[in-house]
Amino acid sequence: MSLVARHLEANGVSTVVMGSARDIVEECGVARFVFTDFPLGNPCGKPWDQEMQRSIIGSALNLLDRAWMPRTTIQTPFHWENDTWRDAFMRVDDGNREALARAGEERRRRQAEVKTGR
Amino acid sequence: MSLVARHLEANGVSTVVMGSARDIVEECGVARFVFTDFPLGNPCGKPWDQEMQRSIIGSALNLLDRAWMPRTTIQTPFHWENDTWRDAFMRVDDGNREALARAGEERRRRQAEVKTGR
Amino acid sequence: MDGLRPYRSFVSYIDRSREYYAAQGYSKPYAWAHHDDVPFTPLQKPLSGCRVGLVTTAGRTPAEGLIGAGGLKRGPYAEPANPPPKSLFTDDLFWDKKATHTDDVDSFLPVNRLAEQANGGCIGSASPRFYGVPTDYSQSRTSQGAAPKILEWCREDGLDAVLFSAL
Amino acid sequence: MDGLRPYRSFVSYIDRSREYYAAQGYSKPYAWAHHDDVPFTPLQKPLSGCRVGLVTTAGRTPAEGLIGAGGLKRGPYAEPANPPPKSLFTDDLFWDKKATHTDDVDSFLPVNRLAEQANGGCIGSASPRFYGVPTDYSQSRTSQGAAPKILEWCREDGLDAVLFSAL
Repeated sequence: MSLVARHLEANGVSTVVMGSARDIVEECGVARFVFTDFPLGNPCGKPWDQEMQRSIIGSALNLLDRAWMPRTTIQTPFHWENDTWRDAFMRVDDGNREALARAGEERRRRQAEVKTGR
Repeated sequence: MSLVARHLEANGVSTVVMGSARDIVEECGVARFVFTDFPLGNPCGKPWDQEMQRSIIGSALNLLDRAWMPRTTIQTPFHWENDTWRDAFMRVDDGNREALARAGEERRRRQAEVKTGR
Repeated sequence: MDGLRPYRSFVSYIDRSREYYAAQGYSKPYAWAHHDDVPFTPLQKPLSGCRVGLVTTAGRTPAEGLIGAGGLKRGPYAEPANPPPKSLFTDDLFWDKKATHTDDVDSFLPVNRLAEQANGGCIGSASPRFYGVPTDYSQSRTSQGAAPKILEWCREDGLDAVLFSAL
Repeated sequence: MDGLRPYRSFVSYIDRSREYYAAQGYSKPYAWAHHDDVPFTPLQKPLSGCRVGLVTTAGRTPAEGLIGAGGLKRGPYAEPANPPPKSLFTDDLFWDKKATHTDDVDSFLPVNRLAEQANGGCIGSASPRFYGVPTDYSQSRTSQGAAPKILEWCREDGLDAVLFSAL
């Protein structure tokens, strides 16, 4: 996604990336970035919250208009109801370590079966 | 530093923070941030490189003028000569783990001596 | 909440996903694209005269029965923005399925919100189509396949600017 | 350099310092200030009419013999910007002493560069003083002591805006 935005910028089309995976977008490097600090899935505002969605697209259009150099980032002022998602997402701990290892093995076994046509 | 900038913003003085410790500034939250991806020490440009320093202060003044919402960040386009500082700074590995532990113990011992007046 | 924190509040998805897949026994971590320099095109005309488009990482909702039957196409696509899509396919993407949902398309592809901006005169017009680039972990397929295709469609539709949103 | 990276390129100083001090046996990690909301004052007049000041985390160069003798003062201070300081005291601060140096004051406190901007007319004037807030790991001392003091000096000097730089 960020790579496509870069391609457009290099070819004369102005872009804005809206997203919640800050480090991935910043690692790639984009012209303009609107960051909303939400769990992944709703970078343009909470579901059904039209007022918040209007604010976020408004910020993106403002940024389009006003940015004068690449790697310009703004962060919208919104917060999720709580912070539990921060630690919970893709968590690895003693409670799930064995289950994750088994799931990985199982998945590789199935993929190998598909490949060998068994 | 970021806390002082926040106090000024809350009292009617516009501010820009220039820095290289991105995560610390973003964790605190400031109005305007000019990030330069250098080892800590030269957030306003390489020593004796007046042209780079002019560019960075110019970006800071532009940001002062043009930002319309808080948590606006720009990243300057400059790179350090190499990337070795990224892993080297405050590195902990098997080669220095014991030395660090000893240094910590030594320091606490000295501080305790000062406190007890010995 | 305000407070004092010994850990960063912002989730690093690079760290998190690397550790998660390592725990599943995948020893070679995914390598993310890094660029030192970033291309930049200033907006070429006033925003109120610009035609603006949208790009999403979500996929088209597959026809009945196609999921799991090898019929799921993951290449770039263009679809009419009017009538706006009522739902898009996100089941196969990387997002937080415990914390939220994607039932409201405007929460990740603001197609109705962009139409409002055009009606209100903030932008000149919204593109008649929106575009999809379902996440492809092959950077060369993205750069050499999807990117030129999206650019071609943007030119066909006369766009001045594009808003991207990644789930 | 451009490339593919399984780790983030940007150093996390929160992570790095926590792990470094833990390795030294300090079990209680430093807790960083986190704020959900951020105050914002738009610039109140054209930049070319503004008086601008500078704040640094560096300290005044101590008088001969004071270092290590308990004479090192670490509170906020204000000093004349003209003549510009030839050096400032940074030995006790957290910065990368292996990778670089702080011999050029303008690399961390751009006092000569700001004077140029005033001479060139980009800003109205530079503050006659610069201000120092040597890093204090006590957030309450910073918020309740240094912050109001710096604000007071900014008002005395008639500043419209301030550029901060942290080593």
